[in-house]
Amino acid sequence: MNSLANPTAQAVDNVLIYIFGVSLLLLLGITVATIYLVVKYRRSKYPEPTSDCHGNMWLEAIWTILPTLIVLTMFWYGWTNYTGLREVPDDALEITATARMWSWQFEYPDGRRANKLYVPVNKPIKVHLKSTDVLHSFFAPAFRVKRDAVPGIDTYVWFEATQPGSYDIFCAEYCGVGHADMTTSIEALAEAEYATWSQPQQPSTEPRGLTVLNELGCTGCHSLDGSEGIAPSLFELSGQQRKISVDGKLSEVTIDVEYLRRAIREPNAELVEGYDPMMPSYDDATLSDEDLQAVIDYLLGKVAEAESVQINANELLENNGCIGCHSTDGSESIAPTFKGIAEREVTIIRDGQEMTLKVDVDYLRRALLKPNEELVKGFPGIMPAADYLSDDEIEAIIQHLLKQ
Amino acid sequence: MSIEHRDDTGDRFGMWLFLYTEVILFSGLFILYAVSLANYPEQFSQASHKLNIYFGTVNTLVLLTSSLTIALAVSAIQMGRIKQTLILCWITVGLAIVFLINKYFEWSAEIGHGIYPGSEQLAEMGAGITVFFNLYYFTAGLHGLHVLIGATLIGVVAVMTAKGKVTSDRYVLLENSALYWHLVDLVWIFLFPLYYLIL
Amino acid sequence: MNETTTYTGFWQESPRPGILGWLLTTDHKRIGIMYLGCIISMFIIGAVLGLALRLELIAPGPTIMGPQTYNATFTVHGIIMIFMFLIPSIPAAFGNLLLPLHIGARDVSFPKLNLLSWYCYMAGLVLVIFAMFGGGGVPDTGWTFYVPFSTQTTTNVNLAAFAAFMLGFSSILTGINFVTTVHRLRCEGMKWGRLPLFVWTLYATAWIQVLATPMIGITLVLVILERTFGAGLFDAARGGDPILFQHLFWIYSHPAVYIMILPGMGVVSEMIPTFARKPLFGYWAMALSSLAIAFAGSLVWAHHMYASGMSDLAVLVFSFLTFIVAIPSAIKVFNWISTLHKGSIELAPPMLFALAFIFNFAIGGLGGLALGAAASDIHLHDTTFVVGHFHYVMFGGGGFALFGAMHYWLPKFTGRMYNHKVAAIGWALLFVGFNITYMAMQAVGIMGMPRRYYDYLPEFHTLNLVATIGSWMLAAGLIVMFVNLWQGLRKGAPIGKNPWGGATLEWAIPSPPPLDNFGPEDPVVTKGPYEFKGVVADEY
Amino acid sequence: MSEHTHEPVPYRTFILIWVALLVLTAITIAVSRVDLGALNIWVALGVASIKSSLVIFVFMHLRQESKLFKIGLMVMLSILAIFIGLTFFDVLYR
Ligand code: HEA
Ligand code: HEA
Ligand code: HEC
Ligand code: CUA
Ligand SMILES: [Cu+2]
Repeated sequence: MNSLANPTAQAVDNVLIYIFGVSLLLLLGITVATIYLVVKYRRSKYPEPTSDCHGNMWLEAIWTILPTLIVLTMFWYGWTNYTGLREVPDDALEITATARMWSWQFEYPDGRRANKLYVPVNKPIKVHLKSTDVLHSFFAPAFRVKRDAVPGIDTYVWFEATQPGSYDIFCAEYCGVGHADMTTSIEALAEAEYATWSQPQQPSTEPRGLTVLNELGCTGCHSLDGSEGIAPSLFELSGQQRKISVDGKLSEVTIDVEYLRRAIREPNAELVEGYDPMMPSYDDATLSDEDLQAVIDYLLGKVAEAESVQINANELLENNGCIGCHSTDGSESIAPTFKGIAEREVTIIRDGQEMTLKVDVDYLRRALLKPNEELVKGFPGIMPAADYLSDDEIEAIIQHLLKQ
Repeated sequence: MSIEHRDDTGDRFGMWLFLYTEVILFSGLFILYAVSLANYPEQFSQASHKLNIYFGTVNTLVLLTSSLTIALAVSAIQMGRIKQTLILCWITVGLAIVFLINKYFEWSAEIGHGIYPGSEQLAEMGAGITVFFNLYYFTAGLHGLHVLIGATLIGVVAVMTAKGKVTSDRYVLLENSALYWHLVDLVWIFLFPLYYLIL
Repeated sequence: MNETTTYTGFWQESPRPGILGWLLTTDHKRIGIMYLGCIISMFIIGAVLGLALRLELIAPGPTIMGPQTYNATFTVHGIIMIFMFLIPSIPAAFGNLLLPLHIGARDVSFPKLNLLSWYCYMAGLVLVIFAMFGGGGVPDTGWTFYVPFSTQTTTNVNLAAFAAFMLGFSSILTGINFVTTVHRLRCEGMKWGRLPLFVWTLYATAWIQVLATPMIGITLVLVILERTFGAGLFDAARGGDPILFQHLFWIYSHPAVYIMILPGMGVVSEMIPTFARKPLFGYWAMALSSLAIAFAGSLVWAHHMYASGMSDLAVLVFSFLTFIVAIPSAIKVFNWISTLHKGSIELAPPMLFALAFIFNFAIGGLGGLALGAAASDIHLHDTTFVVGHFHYVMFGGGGFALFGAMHYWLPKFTGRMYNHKVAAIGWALLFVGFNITYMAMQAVGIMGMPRRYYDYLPEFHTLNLVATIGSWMLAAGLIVMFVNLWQGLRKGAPIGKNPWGGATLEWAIPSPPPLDNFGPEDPVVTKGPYEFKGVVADEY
Repeated sequence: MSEHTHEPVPYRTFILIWVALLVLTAITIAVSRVDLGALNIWVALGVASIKSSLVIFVFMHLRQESKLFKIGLMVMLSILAIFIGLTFFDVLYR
């Protein structure tokens, strides 16, 4: 428990010191009184009691009222300081923490993500807590703050670091095997350092269309490299033929600007054959006409740039919590290690049947997207499907794993 | 010590205590109901309309009447009219069976429509409605279980009465089964408006 | 006692001979003994698991077990200790043994129900064993069964939850029995103002058992239904509310902690007057504060949820109510101490446990105040400070009271006395070891170590090591105590009716008591339970 | 009669109560078809409470039992009200 002069820690410490202080006095009084009486009135000295007092109204009244007053002060002090933990200063920097079995991900207002909580010093930070699976709890002992992350409910904590340094974050709500390992840290950086950290690493040279595709989550379903998943790939669209069905009738179209515009504004009117009507429609509130144009230009013209998408697989593994379960150093507890995975033969259980396979691209893709259909023998079926990652990211992870 | 010791008032008091525990048992579900109603008033009323009010009403009448017959049975045995007691007990059991048959048809119809806990159709109707039906099934199911237990109890007591083990000056068993049966009725008195009648 | 040679007591007298005389008995004393046997066995199993937990925590990193084993271990440890040991301990074992004797009755109101409740308890026990060894994996939810984890994990949660349901049912039956017994079966002259305090606390406890336990029943049934049908009642995505589960759970489980402590307080209130040979100070304050604890204890459940995401208004209300419960507890502590004043105090083994109870309960309870205050609980919640707090009140309080009761009353029921010196040595080891273990745990909790962690950061090492070493001393003390009791109660010197000079009714009848408790004549009471004038202790 | 039993309730009383219960049932159903907004639920609960008091006091003989039974019932109901009421301090103000 580093003693820190930050506002939340002070609010809590004052209460702790008050209550523990009073308690210690009470305990001392009680213990001393008991020992004194037991020694003084021992039977060897007093074979018979020297009083047969049955009680005393006044004393009862005193030790009803006095404790009442004491606990009321404790209650009130505890409550007023608690409000200090709940009222967030207006100028707070808002960050979203997503908890999942068994790792944390922090998302900044500018969309940047990290698995440690980097914050500037002397700036109040409000952390919104989200959970994707079970209960977790954000606990930063140095700031004395704690709050559960509850699936489907918004909760938050706030704190302010007054000195640069690294402070622990624990998961304080029991969440299964990885509970004790669900730790990370708050990295409080001096202002200048934080400024450098929060600079976009590569000044954006990517075309506007691509940015929009990423921001709106299109790439969550569509790949840009030709691999087909739940949605058609957006790779080299220009001039391609598409089989579509309109109200159940099949027809064929050539992709052009108009087709793309309809496909984005009213995606379910014309369905590409073989796909479900699941794509949300984007009206001009979410996607302005300019951006739509940029997207279409990008899709039809600057296809080559798609390959320039840089994905750092290592970061993906950390930020998506893979490392929470899989180690990279060969140790195995919850899940198979990534070390040496490329050369491995795995025994898997599919539909209750055991079989042995060589690890390859397809196997890894299945393992990532439908993890519970083929279970590695000896491990529980607890891995969440990584289907929220884009195809590109999946591909990058697979390539990265094969190099391990 | 197991020397026979008679304390009918004590026995009834014990039964009342047991009924308190039953009320609290159901109250867990009623708390969930109250909270969900506060959160989803409109959805609850929509969902309520999907329940068949005729089944609900008929079952209400059946249970109220059975409550009457078992109450009469207690008076009958107090007055030493064994034959009437037996008839009233068996009518009560009969009404319980009617209740359960009715419930069976009601549930079959709903399950036929794809409405049951965990069904996909239910999930598509949205959060509030799902909660309503889950609670409805759990509460009515628990209640149905109580109907079954209560009817069995009354049947057993009727047999004992016929055999002369429950008599006009020793009838606390019948009284206690009647108390249990009234509880079953009480729960339904609340269940019925809460699930079938929300506008 | 004159007929020592021929006299046999309830151990031999029975309408049925042999083992059936036990399994089909409706005698409250035999049922009490059967409960006691099971409860002590469960305690030993649970305690060995606790020792294993401490061993794992001796150093950071996995030492003797991995995370999954650790989680299963503390879950089973918690379930055993709470549902199978402490909740039934004093009420079901000593309550059954003593309640009828204390009020001058020949049995409880519903002897057959009493036996049924023991069978429910056994059913719960068997189910937990199935849950542990029945394939599918040992339950790993913690004793709190929090959703959504408990609805998702693949281990045998259904069986464990159903077991807890059965144990709850057993507890309800005991409660119904005791409330009725106290109201209906007091002997002539046993006015409310003459009830021993132990009866008052059992009575208050029994009301909690009746009114709160069904809530855990329905909650656990809902968990089972969730797991079978996937209905989503606690799933926010489908309109449910995961925090509501916690409300339902604690509506029972907080009052349950008073089921665990109130009878202990009753035991202590019996022993202190006896060994000070002085009436209990403030009889009515003590009696009414028991009811007050039972009632107020039903209003504070959400103090387990300050950090759960519930509303701030609820934090305000529940924090306030929590502090209200502390007041009747304080009244009790002060009255116990005043009883010592101008007494004639003998430090017999039961008295040692009674005094240790006061000290441990004070530490645990005062720690409860730091948890009850909203701001400080935010830091302390779900750290090992909480673990320290509840071991102090449950083991240091409830457990010590049970051991005290064993030392105080078991000689009455076996007719033989254990060795007092060895008992004192066992007590000392237990007391010191206990305080080392859990004081260290509280300290490391204040530093910020979360609970249910099998692995921890290096800065928490020293205190964890201390706690583990303390737990060995504790274990040594327990072994000394149990061995001494076992030997003494079987082969020790025979005792007369009243070895301690107690003034309640059980001390006026032979040890062990006869099957029908009071012989052919019903007792008539003419004085209070703590009038020691003229009561002499037998030599033994 | 003896201390164990009480006077039998005449059939007529029970039948009258039964009729009252049927009438009240009709009333709830009728009222529930009129839109009173949030009031509907309270009216429904009110009528249900009246019905259950009839059942408890007459059918279940609570009228004839001693004070103990009545106090017990009150205790149980107040605990129930507390359980529900205090939960709403969280749910409504979250
Ligand atoms: C026997 C069991 C028992 C008892 C008696 C108590 C008694 C109390 N408990 Fe405890 N508690 C538990 C068992 C028990 N508890 C358990 C098992 C848990 C954790 C469950 C889990 O999460 O797994 C828990 C957790 C727990 C929490 C939640 C912590 C958290 O998870 O964040 C809180 C918070 O308010 C709390 C408070 C209290 C209080 C205020 C009392 C009071 O009743 C204490 C009253 C006693 C005293 C105050 C001391 C004696 C009096 C004096 C020495 C006189 C002087 C006093 C004054 C002037 C006030 N307890
Ligand atoms: C009455 C209740 C009770 C008792 C007595 C104990 C007793 C002990 N508990 Fe208990 N504990 C709980 C109730 C209890 N516990 C609960 C409810 C939890 C929470 C679970 C959860 O989180 O879900 C918990 C959790 C818990 C944890 C925290 C786990 C975690 O959060 O990471 C730890 C860790 O140290 C622990 C340790 C111990 C130890 C060392 C003992 C020791 O006191 C045990 C020492 C005793 C012995 C070792 C016995 C020695 C005796 C013999 C071997 C008998 C020999 C006999 C003869 C010869 C006749 N317990
Ligand atoms: C909740 C824990 C968990 C998380 C988070 C998780 N995994 Fe897994 N993963 C597992 C488990 C358990 C298995 C083995 C069982 C199976 O095949 O589903 C597994 C299997 C795999 C496999 C196959 C390994 C083999 O040895 O054949 C790959 C590849 C993989 N995961 C990659 C990932 C990636 C990439 C991520 C992050 C986007 C991730 N995992 C996130 C638990 C997890
Ligand atoms: Cu996440 Cu514990
Ligand atoms: Cu509590």
